[in-house]
Amino acid sequence: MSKIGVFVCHCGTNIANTVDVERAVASARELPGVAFASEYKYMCSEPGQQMIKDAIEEYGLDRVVIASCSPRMHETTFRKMLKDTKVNPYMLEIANIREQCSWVHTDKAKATEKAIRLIRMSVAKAARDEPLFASSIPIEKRALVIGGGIAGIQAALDIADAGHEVALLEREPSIGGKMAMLDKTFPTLDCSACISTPKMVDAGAHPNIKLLTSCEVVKTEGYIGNFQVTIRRNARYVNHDICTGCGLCETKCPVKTDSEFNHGLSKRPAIYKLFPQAVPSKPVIDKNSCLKLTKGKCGVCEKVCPLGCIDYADEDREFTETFGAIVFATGYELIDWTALYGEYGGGRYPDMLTGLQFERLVNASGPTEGHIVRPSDGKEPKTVAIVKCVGSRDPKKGKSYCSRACCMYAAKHAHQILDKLPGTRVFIFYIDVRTPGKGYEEFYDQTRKDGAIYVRGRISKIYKDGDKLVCNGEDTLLGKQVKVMADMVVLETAMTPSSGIEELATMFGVARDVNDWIQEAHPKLRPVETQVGGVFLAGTCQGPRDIPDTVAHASAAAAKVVSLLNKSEMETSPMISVVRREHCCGCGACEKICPYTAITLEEIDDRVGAKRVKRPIASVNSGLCQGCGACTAACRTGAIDLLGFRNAQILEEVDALCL
Amino acid sequence: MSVKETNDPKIIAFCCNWCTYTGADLAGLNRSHYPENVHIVRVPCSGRVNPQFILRAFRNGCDGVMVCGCHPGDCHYSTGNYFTRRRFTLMKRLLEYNGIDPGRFHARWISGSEAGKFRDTAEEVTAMVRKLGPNTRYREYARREMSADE
Amino acid sequence: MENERLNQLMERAGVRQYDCYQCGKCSGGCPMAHVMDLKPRGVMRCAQIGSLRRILESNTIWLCTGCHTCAERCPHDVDIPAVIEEMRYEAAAEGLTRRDSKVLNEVFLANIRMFGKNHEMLLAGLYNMLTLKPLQDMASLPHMYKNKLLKLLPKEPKNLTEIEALVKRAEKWRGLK
Amino acid sequence: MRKYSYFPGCSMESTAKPYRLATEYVMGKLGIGLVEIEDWNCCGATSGHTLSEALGLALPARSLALAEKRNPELDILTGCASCYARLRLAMYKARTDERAKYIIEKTIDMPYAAAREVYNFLDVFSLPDVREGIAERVVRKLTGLKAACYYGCLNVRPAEVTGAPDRENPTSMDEIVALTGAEPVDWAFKAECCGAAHQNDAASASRALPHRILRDAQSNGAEAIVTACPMCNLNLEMRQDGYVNRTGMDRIPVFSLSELLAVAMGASAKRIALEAHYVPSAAVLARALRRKDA
Repeated sequence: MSKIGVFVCHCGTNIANTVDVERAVASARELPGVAFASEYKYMCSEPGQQMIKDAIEEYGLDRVVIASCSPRMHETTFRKMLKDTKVNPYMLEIANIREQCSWVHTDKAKATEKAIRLIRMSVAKAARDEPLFASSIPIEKRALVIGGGIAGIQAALDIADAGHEVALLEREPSIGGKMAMLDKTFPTLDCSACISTPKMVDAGAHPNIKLLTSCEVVKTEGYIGNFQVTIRRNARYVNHDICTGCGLCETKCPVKTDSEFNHGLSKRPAIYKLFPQAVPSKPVIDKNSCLKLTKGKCGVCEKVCPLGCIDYADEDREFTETFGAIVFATGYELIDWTALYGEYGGGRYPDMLTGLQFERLVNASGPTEGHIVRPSDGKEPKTVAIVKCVGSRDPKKGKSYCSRACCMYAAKHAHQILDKLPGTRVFIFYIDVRTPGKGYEEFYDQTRKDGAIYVRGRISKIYKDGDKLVCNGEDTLLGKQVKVMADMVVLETAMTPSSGIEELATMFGVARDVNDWIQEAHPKLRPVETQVGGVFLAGTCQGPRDIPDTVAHASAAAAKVVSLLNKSEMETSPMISVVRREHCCGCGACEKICPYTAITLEEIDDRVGAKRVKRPIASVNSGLCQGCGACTAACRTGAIDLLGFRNAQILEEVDALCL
Repeated sequence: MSVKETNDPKIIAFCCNWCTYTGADLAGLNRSHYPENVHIVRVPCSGRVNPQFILRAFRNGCDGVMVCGCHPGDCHYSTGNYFTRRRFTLMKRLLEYNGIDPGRFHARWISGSEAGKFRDTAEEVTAMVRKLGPNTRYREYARREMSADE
Repeated sequence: MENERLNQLMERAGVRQYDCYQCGKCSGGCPMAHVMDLKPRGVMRCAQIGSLRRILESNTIWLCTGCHTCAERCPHDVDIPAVIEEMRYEAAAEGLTRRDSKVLNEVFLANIRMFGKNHEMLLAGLYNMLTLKPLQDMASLPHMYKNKLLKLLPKEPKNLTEIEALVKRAEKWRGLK
Repeated sequence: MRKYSYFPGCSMESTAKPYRLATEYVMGKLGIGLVEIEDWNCCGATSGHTLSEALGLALPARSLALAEKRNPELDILTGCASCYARLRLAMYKARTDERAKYIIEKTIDMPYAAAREVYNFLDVFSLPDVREGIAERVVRKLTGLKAACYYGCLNVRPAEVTGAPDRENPTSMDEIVALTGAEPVDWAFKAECCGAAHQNDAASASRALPHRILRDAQSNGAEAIVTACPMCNLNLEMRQDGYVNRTGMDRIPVFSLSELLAVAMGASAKRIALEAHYVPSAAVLARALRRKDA
């Protein structure tokens, strides 16, 4: 028989005014298993706690029920207290007779009856409590940041500055991401390269940061504190250990193929650096366009390389490393508008650019050295139409969400055109202008005053007439159709999650929202965490945002990583699922329902009669299980149960109420 | 021992720790008043609530059962309450089949900030269950079983 | 009252007026918007603010060609042609049919009742007579005559009484005025 | 052999003489059987559905129901975009909207199961084996004929009714035209409305519609416009006087896809009454026939 001690708190008058504490104590004494019952003014106070400790000692109690305020208030307090006693901290139940009884009822007799019932339920549950022991897992003090854009760079630098090792992984041959492509940044118009390249160099040179460019994650195992991540380094065909980045090979390569960095606005050789300021500042060979690798002839780069860095036999290599924390910083891509918007020509007209193409066009280090000219004929445009919300706010053809940054960079593009080509007519077609940010509204205001013509209406059709691009729309403020004969059109297209995010998210068991952005653990209170312990979010992988928000988000993620890595080990809650192997039929229902991929089917040797058989049974990974108990409700045989909230315990509570 | 013959119903409310239990605590903090009939059992997630718990409650003569959790999409454990939703649409039918008025069973989404909604729900369910009268369906059965236990 | 009627019509059209966020993509691409006194977006706006009257009295509902460009491009998949069609029946019921459309429709219906088919030139000729525009498109007559493009009467379907009965039965349903 | 219940439509019986003759010629060559729906009636375009929903659905449904009754194994084919739109809508509504089906059957006083599909010529010509057949039967190449393929609005929209994959820049006709050696031009008004519906009752307001189409075709280098509808064809041809006066551009021949195919398959201009067009088209076709592959 268990020896339960029941302690009823007055909470000053908070409880005692509405609940007859003495009656409650008297009735508790009658309950089976109760060895002692008492009351006190403030159970949570020093003397109150001492009283409990003394009673445990004196009456040899093995479990404790405290009737007081909500367990959300003092459960941890009392657990801590029990650590110094013979009673296991998890052999504790709290009857909530304040928030859920004395505060919400007025009739003292009825409230007392209810308090008695609540205590009865807790005692019944406590009788089935069992000792539980929090385990701790060691933490590998290294972080993996996936994605080398500004979010990844910022997170890596912050974590590295705090003294932890970081691997910064990027699938392209250079870090830098989208920000490296931009010309100027709103609303201050400082040059994007001038503020991002120093960060790239810092990341490249930081003693705590290891760059993993041309790398992709292929597999991951483990959990918070101990992720074993298998990474593939795609073949570079250039030995970066000896390459000095002199660039001779690039100038001699005979191949010309579309530059991905310039979004097809210029050509690059097959052996190339992504862009001149690339970090690492060493070239790689693109195996899809290299003549030697595709057709077996050429080999010019090998001949001209003074150091013999070229290695056509290079192969993809896989390696596995352990990390304590993961940061997703996988960023965004622009939606492929050409497949969606036939009414805009579906990509048939070369003088229609996306926002990022325009960034390259207007960028001093871009294909035209910053001259705004039409890709088709190299002429300066006299009239430019900027179309916002292409693919955004369009549930039918594109995405239902607002891409957040476009209103501001559309204004920036207008400003840049008016600045570089005074006298140009710039029309901005918009549905709403959204400028929530420091200095943003002022920037929009200035752009308007500088002469950008804002037309409220979504463009309906764009087609070519001679060398003009005709934009048909409605000026909804006038209620009249408008037709703009533009020389160039800039489409501010929607941000979408980077390709490959699906596989990566699935690998780590991280959830995605309806639009495939990574789902944060809580939209307000846990914006940089995922629901998987140890996996954090930085930047646009979580949703569209601009650079200031991205950097803030990345630093927040870094702070979370640092606070995790600062511990050498982590205590895990013992209230997790357990499997009674002999009852498990291996149906896998629990595996399917588990939101944390904490349950796997594992094969065990078993006997059926005299026969040895192999059969699958569920197995819970204690590092991944968060104790939600969904599996227990799904289990058909009742083989899986939740410690601390066992089926039997809850049923006892139910029975105790119905007595 | 027997189930009391009274029209003061006993209602059990399985509340998830993260949303509804917090909401009920907040109702207390706000000193919102609701009937004494509602008794909360704390569970980590509404997805933890095994249909067996509900059947047991009704068998034992409990007059009403509530299962409350986070709003769909807000589950602390990301997906638990979706399962709750599906499971308890079926539950209603099962109860009906067993001769229990489905009006005795309610699944509701109440967030940690919705103290008012918790109070309203508690009042509403109590009123509805009171109208249905005591749950005597399994009384004989339960009584026999209990005396056999003793 | 007016609002209830509006909502009823919208429900019949299967369109929720608040789906529209007034971006104007419909009107920007509408081939007839240049002559409409209420653009397709305006129709949706009036539906949102409960101004049924303006829709019924607009020329929009009579000038729409039913080409579905608006619906095709609408980001929120608002079926404006369906709204316009319902509004047209309602306007007709109130006797608000635009004069020229009314004449054309009557001539057309007479045509169908007489032949079961639509005889293009007979239709145009009668229409011109009734609207006092004798010369509209008549420059093409000699060409048509020369090339035997005008049989004076179309092949009749065998069962004209059946067509007549069909038209009669169609009158039972709402809208045929 | 492919066989369809055929709905010619009112225009085919009068103004669209070359279209009718060419269609008969091409279908004959391709071995596609056209079984004219017995006792068919006008589809109602466009006054039918302007007058009432019931009339707009019942007029086309009557012909469809007759076709399904007589030849339950045959799908229905029509060469007119307006007829196609009305017939296909009646089919679609009868399948998806119980209320509409009820109205239809009560009004036509016949059961209508909507068991068979309604197709237009583009659908049929695009079938892989028919396309092969066309390629095989092209005996005279229309080399380098710059043709603007005009689909019209009702052959492609509304999407849920027609099921057309691309409503802004359709390509099925371009692919068929290319089989004859002609060069389809890239232009932007393939599926814009020509306004044929209002050429009587809103004449001056709707004239701009065909004019815009003609202009875009010509400014993209088209020598001729190829249509898939007799109404579109007539409208684009008849409005050219006003167009020439207004824009100062030249006239441009407009003929149907059937005529283009017939010529490529060897039909003489006389055989398909090409002279019946308002804008002479024989010259453009003859020029293309003379042209050698460059």
